Amino acid sequence: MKISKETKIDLFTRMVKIRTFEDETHKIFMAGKEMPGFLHLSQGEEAMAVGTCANLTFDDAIYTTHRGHGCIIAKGADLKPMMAELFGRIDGCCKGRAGSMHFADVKTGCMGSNGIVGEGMRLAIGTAFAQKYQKTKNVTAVFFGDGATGTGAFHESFNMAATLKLPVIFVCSINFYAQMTHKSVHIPIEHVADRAAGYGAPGVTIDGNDVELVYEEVSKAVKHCRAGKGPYMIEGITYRHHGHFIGDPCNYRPAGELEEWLKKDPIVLYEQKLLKEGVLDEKRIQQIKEECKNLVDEAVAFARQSPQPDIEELYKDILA
Amino acid sequence: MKISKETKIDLFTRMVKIRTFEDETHKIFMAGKEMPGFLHLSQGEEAMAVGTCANLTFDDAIYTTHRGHGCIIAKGADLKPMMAELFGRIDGCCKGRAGSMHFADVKTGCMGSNGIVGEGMRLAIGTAFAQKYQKTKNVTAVFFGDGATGTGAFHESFNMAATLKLPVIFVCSINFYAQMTHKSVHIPIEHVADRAAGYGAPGVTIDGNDVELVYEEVSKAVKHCRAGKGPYMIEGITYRHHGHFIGDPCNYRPAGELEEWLKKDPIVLYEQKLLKEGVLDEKRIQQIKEECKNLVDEAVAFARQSPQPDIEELYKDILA
Amino acid sequence: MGKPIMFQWAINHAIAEEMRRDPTVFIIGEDVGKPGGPFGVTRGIIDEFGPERAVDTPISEGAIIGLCVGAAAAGLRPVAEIMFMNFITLCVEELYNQASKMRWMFGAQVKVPMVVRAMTAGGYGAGPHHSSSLESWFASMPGLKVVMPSTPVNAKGLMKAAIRDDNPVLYVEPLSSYRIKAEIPEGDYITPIGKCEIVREGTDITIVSVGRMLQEALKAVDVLEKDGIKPELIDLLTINPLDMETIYASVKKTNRLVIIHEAKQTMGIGAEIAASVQEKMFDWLDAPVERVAAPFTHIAFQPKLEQHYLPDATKLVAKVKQMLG
Amino acid sequence: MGKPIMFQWAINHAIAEEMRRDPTVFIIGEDVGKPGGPFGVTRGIIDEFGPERAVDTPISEGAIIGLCVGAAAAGLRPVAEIMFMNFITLCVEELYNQASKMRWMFGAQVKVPMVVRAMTAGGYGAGPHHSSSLESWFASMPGLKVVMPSTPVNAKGLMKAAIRDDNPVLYVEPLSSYRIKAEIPEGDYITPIGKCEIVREGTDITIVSVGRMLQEALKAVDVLEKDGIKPELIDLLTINPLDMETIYASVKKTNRLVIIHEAKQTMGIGAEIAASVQEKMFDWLDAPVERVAAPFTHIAFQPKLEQHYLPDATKLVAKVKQMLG
Ligand SMILES: Cc1ncc(C[n+]2csc(CCOP(=O)(O)OP(=O)(O)O)c2C)c(N)n1
Ligand SMILES: Cc1ncc(C[n+]2csc(CCOP(=O)(O)OP(=O)(O)O)c2C)c(N)n1
Ligand SMILES: [Mg+2]
Ligand SMILES: [Mg+2]
Repeated sequence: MKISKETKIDLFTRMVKIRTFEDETHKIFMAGKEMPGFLHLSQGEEAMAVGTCANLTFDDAIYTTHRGHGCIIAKGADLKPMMAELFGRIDGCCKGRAGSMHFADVKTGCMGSNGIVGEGMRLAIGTAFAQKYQKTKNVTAVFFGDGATGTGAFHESFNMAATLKLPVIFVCSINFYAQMTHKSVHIPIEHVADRAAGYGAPGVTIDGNDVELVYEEVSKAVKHCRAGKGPYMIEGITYRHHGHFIGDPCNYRPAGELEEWLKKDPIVLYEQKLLKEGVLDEKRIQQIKEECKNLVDEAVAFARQSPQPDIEELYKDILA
Repeated sequence: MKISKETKIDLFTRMVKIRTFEDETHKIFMAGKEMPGFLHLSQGEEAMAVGTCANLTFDDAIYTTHRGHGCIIAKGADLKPMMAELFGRIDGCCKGRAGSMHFADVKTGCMGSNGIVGEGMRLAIGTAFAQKYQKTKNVTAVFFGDGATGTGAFHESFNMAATLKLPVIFVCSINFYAQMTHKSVHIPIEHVADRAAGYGAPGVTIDGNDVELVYEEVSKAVKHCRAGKGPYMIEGITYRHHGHFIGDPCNYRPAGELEEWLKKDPIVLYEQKLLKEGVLDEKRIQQIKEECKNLVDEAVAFARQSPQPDIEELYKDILA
Repeated sequence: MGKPIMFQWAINHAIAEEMRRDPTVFIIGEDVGKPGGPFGVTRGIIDEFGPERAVDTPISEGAIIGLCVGAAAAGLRPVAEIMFMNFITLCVEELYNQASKMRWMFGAQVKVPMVVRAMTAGGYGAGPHHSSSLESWFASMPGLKVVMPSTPVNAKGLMKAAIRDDNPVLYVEPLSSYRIKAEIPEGDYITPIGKCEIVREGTDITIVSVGRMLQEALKAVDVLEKDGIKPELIDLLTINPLDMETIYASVKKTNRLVIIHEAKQTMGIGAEIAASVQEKMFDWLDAPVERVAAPFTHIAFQPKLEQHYLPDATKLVAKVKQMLG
Repeated sequence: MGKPIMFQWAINHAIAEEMRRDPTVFIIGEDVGKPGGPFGVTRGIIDEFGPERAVDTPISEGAIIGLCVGAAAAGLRPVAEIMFMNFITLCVEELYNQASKMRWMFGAQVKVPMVVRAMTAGGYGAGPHHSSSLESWFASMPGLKVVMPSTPVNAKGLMKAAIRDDNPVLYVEPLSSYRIKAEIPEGDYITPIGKCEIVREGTDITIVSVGRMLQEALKAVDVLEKDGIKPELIDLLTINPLDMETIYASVKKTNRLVIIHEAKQTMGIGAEIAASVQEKMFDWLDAPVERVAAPFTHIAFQPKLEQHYLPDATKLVAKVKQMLG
């Protein structure tokens, strides 16, 4: 598969945008009082989000997890309402009610993060059902973690997608931990993508830090799904640079593990590759990073000026 | 594996006992007013129950389904309290409260039927956990149907049994239907035992109407479990002669399907085999059938003379 | 009025008519297709609308409801069957955390129009795993509506209203009412969600019946009227949101209230009604609000025990007489 | 009394002491081992008792509770952690159809001694999927006990009682109380399940607080006492089975009752208490039973909205003054 220059730059830019957004979010959260609630960051896992979403249009849907900022940005959501949401402001994409763990941006096809591990999968098959029912060629991608493979939701959803031949791409980001518990404790086999065979569906395990590889594999999955052949599973091996949530001291990590993975940072790797290939030069890279920083700064400024919701907002929109 | 003559006769006798019990139950239920509730019969599936339970002692546990009479009889439960239970009498194994779909006979290791499809599996891993925790060499077998393979319970239980290396034998009786829906509609692959690989466990698909084959395969599974190697899955292909419940007109069955399977009736096949092998002769077979009939008749007589529970029974035993 | 029609066919016709009217409506569940569910409620729908719109699934209650939520958010109008209400325990997550919250949580970016049918089966000896009435859990969920039809007429009207509603609606149907027959209005009609119905006017006491208990309440009212007592009988119809105004107005007139429901008394919907009525109508009450409901134990397979467990006309009559005398 | 100890360590010590006493007790759940759960409540237990008795599982709430039921029926005493109470939606089946019914259904052939820990998290901005108080669903389940500790002292005493109880017990612990400190009695003690505690004696009104709302009620009582009002404060402690006798006795004295709980007012445990009290104590009440609880909407991540949602001392004081004046 030949990936065009524009696509490569696009892949790189989306990853940088996510990283910049999350690094800034981290800073603001740590600083204290502006960002309430719990925060789960995905630095290190950007290639999975971007390699997947770069294959999709706004008419395709995604569902993501409690660690979902990256996926939503990769899908193309505007940073301003996202940031305002994290601040709990009325101009947040969910009017400040949902916060990081539960937000959605429906117009770009981001059908929701989820605070309940695994449940995105049960919802995703529904959106895929609608896509099929309405005879579109659209697909739904659902992101989940290694931990989520233990849920009944994983099995029920994959099984139902397979029996009903629904266009769902199951994208599993193996970052080695479910909260503080290592994959070797909670998954009894090496590669969970091997389970796809048990549903008569394709399943592959790939390097989840290689954005082009993810992009290519997902493009096969999208083709498979658009052709009406049912679900497809992609397991990408990756790593989260931060703790489970911000505040997690990470003392379950063996010494040196993070450092090894930092060497495999998907953005650093891709930057080096694109430099080597001559797709980008240092100057353009700097420019991209600055553009992303500006977008994030604007988002933060937007969030800061947005008011807190009025109390009446608590009682609106309960029923349609 | 060499199966002793006594074991062969035992296998045969247990199957006949189940068949006799269920045929009689059917008659009484159809006759009208003596047996309340819903009734799910397992005629045709006796080889799965017997081939499995003949490997187990009373210290091993089983969990079964809404279609569980056969398993419980195969495990060795006394027919009298079972029949009294079906009649809703105070001498029933559950004091008449539970009925066919929900009963248990704990002293023989029958830890419960279940009205909720799949849930026996979630409970079974618990009893297996206790067996391991208490350093016994006992095992737990859990029976379930093709329909139950769609439940989250199947996946969560198998996965947890595999991660915790619990001694559980997952015994799946494929009788081709979940209520009125054919397996081809609700299972996306040919053999669900193939899913065991997705948990790093052995899984085999066998002729579930060949009682010796079931016996042999389960004996391997028991050995595997007693050795602390974790769960094992056995899928047996079989058929239920009656409808989903008594009253089901079975109009979803293609013409001739039942007739084909009646030719593969596990009891008829085994009777012929044992005759041919000279293990049993016609006279001894007749005798076994009469003995079983007598046991069932005694059970019915026992049930009939047992009183209905007093109203106070509704309020007893809620808390220990 | 046409010829009398059974409760279960009223549900069936409502669904079929809505499917004819609106191509986004479909049914989904275990055996809903060819067999039309274990008791044939959706029989014939697959023949008219095909398997794309009458979808048989594996046994996965959580995924069935999750699928409905995702499909509803994407513009369809699913009608799911959960079968016996005890199985709804397997999709409380989807109904509560997802369906009931999604619209509010996402700041009104989506609507979640879906109907979930669940059957209560008291009186059939179906035993502890098949006979429970669990609706009150769902009465505590803002964003989810819960209706409990009591006659073929409102079974049809509420189903149509539920399908047209832009919110998730739990529709609780009693197996023991499936064969009740009644003439139903010709043509299209709906029974509004969120409104009680005053079935009999009266002055001496207000009886609120929930779901199939209307049948018992009607019998009780007949007995009571013969004794010169004039109860006002209100059929609750919707348990979420509760139409308390109608109940308050009636209590203002009768100064006495008793609620009858099949679910357990403890934490049943009668508790909420009683709590609200004494709070808002304290000075109008001549006697405590009473409840006729199931006791705090389990429902048995055993017929004698089951019968003792279930509330009925006799128990209601006794309670009313006690309250009045 | 020893030195002050935090609520979360009170839970921890209770479990550890029971594990020392009884080898059939073990803990199980997601991350309960080395990390000791997300907030460290079970920290150190794996070090003392090993991974056989501090069991980390995959993310499978249903199977965790199912496993506990099967293990309890086979003679062990599991203590399971569900983490945030919203996740309990994924094991309502196991708690309701299996755990609560098994002993009764099987004619007393088994006991099901097990404890399920679930955490409420109101006040943390944890959002709609992590902050719910769902205990009232479980208050409707005969065969299952439900306790809600409010101080380090009863956190320890109730945990010990729960572990020693031969029935399934749901133990609801509030995240926002984890760091409350108090001196607790030395040595072994239990807080009996099924008994309220009269925390302050008074004559003017009875306040029943549920779980962590005791802290708010204590603040409110201080304010009210300064104004010359003498409330009797009862800490409910157990919501299933309810100790109504203690509440009735108090109402007989004060003739007024208000209940404060963190869960929604609609179908909260206050509804059942109010319904029962007006029923049994109709002639003793000088005012309707009132409830201070969450409104009929969802809990927000947004702090201002969340604060408005949650009941607190200020709202309780206002309600009491309204009731008295
Ligand atoms: C059903 C459920 N159980 C438990 C939790 C608590 N929890 C939040 S994240 C998490 C681990 C998820 O691990 P994984 O799926 O690998 O995603 P990751 O956090 O690594 O991105 C757990 C157990 C939850 N949110 N939902
Ligand atoms: C969770 C749940 N969903 C649905 C049902 C209704 N139901 C009872 S039996 C059955 C089919 C079970 O099929 P299978 O597992 O193949 O067992 P079989 O009846 O063939 O023995 C269904 C759907 C149920 N009892 N429990
Ligand atoms: Mg992970
Ligand atoms: Mg079957």
